[in-house]
Amino acid sequence: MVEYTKTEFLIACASSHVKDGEMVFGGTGMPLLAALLAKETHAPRSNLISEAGFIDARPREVPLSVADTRYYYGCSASIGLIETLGFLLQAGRIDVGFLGAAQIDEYGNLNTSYIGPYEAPKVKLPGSGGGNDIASSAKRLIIMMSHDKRKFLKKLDYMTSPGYLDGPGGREKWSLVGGGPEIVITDMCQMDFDSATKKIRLKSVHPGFTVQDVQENVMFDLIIPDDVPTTDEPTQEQLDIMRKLDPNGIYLGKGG
Amino acid sequence: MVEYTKTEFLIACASSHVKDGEMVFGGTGMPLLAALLAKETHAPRSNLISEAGFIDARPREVPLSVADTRYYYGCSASIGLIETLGFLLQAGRIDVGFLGAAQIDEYGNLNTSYIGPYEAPKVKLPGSGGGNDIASSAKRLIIMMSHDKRKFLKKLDYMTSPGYLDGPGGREKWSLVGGGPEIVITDMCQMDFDSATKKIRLKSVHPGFTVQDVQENVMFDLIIPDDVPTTDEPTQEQLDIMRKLDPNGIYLGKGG
Amino acid sequence: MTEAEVEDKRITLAEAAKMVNDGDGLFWGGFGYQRAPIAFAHELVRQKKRNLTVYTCGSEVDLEIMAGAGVATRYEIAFSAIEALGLSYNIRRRVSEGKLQVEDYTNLAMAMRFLGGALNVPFMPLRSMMGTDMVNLKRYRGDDKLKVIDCPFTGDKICLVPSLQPDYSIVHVQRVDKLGNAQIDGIVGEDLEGARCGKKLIVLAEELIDTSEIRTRPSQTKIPAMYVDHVVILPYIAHPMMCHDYYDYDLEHLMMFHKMTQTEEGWQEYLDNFILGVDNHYGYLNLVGWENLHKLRATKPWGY
Amino acid sequence: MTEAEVEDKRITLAEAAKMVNDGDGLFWGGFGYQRAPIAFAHELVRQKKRNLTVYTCGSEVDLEIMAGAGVATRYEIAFSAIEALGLSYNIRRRVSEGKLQVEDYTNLAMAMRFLGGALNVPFMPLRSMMGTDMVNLKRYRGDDKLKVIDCPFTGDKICLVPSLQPDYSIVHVQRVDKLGNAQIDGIVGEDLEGARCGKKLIVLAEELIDTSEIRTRPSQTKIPAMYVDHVVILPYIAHPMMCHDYYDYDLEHLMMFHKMTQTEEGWQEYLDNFILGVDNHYGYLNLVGWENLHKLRATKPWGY
Repeated sequence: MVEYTKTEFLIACASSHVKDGEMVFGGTGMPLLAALLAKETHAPRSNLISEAGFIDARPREVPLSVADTRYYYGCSASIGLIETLGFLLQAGRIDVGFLGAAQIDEYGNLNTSYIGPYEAPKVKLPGSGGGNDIASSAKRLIIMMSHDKRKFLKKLDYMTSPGYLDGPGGREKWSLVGGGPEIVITDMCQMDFDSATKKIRLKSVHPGFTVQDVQENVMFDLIIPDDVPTTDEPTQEQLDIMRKLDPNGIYLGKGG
Repeated sequence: MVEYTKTEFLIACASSHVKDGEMVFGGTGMPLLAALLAKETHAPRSNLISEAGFIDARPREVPLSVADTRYYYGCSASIGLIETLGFLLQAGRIDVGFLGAAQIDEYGNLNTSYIGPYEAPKVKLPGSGGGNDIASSAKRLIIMMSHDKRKFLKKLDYMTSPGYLDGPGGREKWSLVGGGPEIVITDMCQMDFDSATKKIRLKSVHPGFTVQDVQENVMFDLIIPDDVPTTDEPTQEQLDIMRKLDPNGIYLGKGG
Repeated sequence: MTEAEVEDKRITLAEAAKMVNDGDGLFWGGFGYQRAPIAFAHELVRQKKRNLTVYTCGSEVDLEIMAGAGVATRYEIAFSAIEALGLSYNIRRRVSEGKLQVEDYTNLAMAMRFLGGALNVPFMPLRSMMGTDMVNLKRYRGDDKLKVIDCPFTGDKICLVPSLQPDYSIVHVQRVDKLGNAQIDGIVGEDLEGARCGKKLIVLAEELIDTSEIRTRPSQTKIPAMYVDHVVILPYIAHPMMCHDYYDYDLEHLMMFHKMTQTEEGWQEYLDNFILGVDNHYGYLNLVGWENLHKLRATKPWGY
Repeated sequence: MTEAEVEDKRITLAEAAKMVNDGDGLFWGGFGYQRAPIAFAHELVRQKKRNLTVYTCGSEVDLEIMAGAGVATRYEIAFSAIEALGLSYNIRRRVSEGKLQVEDYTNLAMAMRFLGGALNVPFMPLRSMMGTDMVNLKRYRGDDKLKVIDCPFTGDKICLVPSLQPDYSIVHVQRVDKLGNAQIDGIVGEDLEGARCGKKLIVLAEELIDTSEIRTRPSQTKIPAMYVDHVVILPYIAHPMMCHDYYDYDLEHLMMFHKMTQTEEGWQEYLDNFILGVDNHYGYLNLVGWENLHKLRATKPWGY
């Protein structure tokens, strides 16, 4: 039996959603490792782009910042923000964006800005960064979140980044370039979106969790299909590769 | 007595209007030689900029094109059009622009586009190029034209570049960045503009010409001050320098 | 990192020109005498393309060729002339004949239209053109030539020019790898924005460079491969114009060209000899002569 | 060509910071861990500046320092956190205390606002932010935060963000000559637009380069001298962040900083020791230790 940590599981899971030849906005952390893992396995011609300006990057060590020089050497172009967020992303040339969030609603809208009321916030979160730009314009969005009932809300404290907004036609009304969220990966399950209602739907539960576990940990009505499979586990090859990519456990954790 | 050609006279005359430390849009031809001459004489810290992207240029041979590589080596930055026409010119950072024209009216508006009606032009001229941009945004404009009655008109066939438009307040109405034309240099005279009416006014006549010569060769009412001096002749030093700048007579002419 | 099997985007000049359909719009690279895609203009003429619309700031010999041969019928440009030599006679004739329509913009306006297209926004704001006939008089674009509005923030008048995303961008560079990563030496003019605004991009380059070399100097990549659809590699693409660090302009040829275009007969003779009379770009270069071409090679460090 | 007597724009860090007036707005250069003008933030703190507004996409330690020390009271930014480590605790506390107001934009929106300022147009169009609270909720800018309009060409919704021309632009680069011609290695983030949008520009550089060397490689000049008002030359300006090709980030110091800022007491201790407790930037570097600093030097060809 393959042994892995929760983080490793999530990275392998996210990696499986990157397709060969795709342009991927990688960032840092788990999304970066997922993108690198995809490139090393089933998507060798995928292209890793950092929003700070690195294009077609292949870092030999994992970067801590989207602007980290570790992204530079060996990439095929190194320019700036207007290039990556404007000429590439806003022009509809980016296939996949990864985003995390502190809160998500049933339409896949995300909050990365404030906990509590806008006028007197309890917690100031990092803000959009390029997140809203990515959510507005990437063809597909992969969302990674830790699973906590207080994060899966009927109404966000603040909507930083667009999912499907208020449902069908929501994105079209604002002429958004991108297609919206495709998948939400948590430490309990994967969720996708019902094409008719644009509402979030359970897709698979991770080993060790049940449909009921998931239902008890969201604060909106989750669409549950009749057949909910168990999420695939990572392969030994995937684990070996990601441990080689992050030998110091910067993102995988020291216990990796 | 100093001997010079008409072209040399005009270049020296234009050169005298460039001040030390100024940012000058040079282009090619006579304006380029005028700018280079100014830098070699009374304006050593003036900065020659070519709209194609060369900044602080000091060509060792006269360029034929604003994009000529002769502008490159020794300049302090080499970028592109958005830099020169947008970040520098439109942002109000260019002190002096030089323009030529096929037609001019009494407010200093210029035609470099069409002779004859717009719908069925008799002659298609080069068009604006960066001319309208320069006329809109440079702090001061130096206009150089050959003196021909058919070129000094009450009404242009086509207004390509703004002088003072329809007179006082004309430029302000359109929030134009630059200050408008300062001087018009022809092969007969220099003209400037009356600050109250924004109308063209005789400033000096070149040696060999009279006020009457000029009056007979414009098709609008030219303001004539009581005292019209004769334009200064070029010095031997100026002539030596410009002949050194253009030893093959590319712009000075072979008979230089 | 495993090197994935990479796509080779190289095709011939004839194959590249063949992709352009009659009626297409083209962003046309180069500025003034610099990096003009002359070889591509020649091939469009040889393939008898029709009704093209060309978008550029200020091109010279190439615009003359495409107007003269009837390949292009619409120009959205700021400038046409042969700098230092004089008027564009072919364009002048075709305009008077009603066979060519020129929609007039300024250099900055065209550069902003390419920038807007690259950014995928529908317009860009501009402080030029206002108050003149460039705003008042319009040809086939009609009211979509531009709009002057009151700025919703400041109340000032501001000119909005419509962004461009033409069918193809045609750009000439010094070096490219087979994936399409392109390096440009010297000034870029409006080519960075222009390369990024087209629906498809064809890069013409003087030389092939290996991808491994591209990856050691990523800051030198002026056009990343992901914008590039096809790559054509040929020498002296810009002749008789110049290519920074590679070769100077051919002033003698240029003056001959300009003189011949003074009359329709002269132009037709040039067209028959130098463009239709040869099979391809090498045929043209053979006609110009390799000894002549060699004399134009650039001298370091001057770049011409 | 005669070389004219040239202006020497070099001044000290203290002189540079002194020019900034209480209440001024600053474009703040660097992106994430790269080329952050930390030394300038320290000096603003030592000179007890107040009520500054800072404009940037996403800065990290420097924004924490300026918010924590009460130097800045308004941020127009897209992002604040210490990437890979976690939240910005100082900013979080100052926001909760009502001592800091953050007007929220996206990275692209801020980059476009700097581009618009550099171009001297009052706004730039954008396809992000629409449909979300980033459009609906506003702080001190009120209705001038942005406008969503119907595009006059296409009818599509489009977001207009107001351009920025702050009192000063503060940019950190690798090399500069005494006239101000600046070379940047590696990515530029939003610094090209940011450097050009300020009413005045202060360039901080790791090294002096001779003007004659600048003139042999004009394409390497990322910020021409004519934009530059003052030049400050110092080593390790970005510490504990990184400077491409010069030094890596100091992860140990960074983690210590992040940990100490978890509490107000911890932050005050860091402030007292590393910023107020030293006379100037060399005092700070002495405290960090030159042996430590030397270990951070970049290795070729990696640049870190």
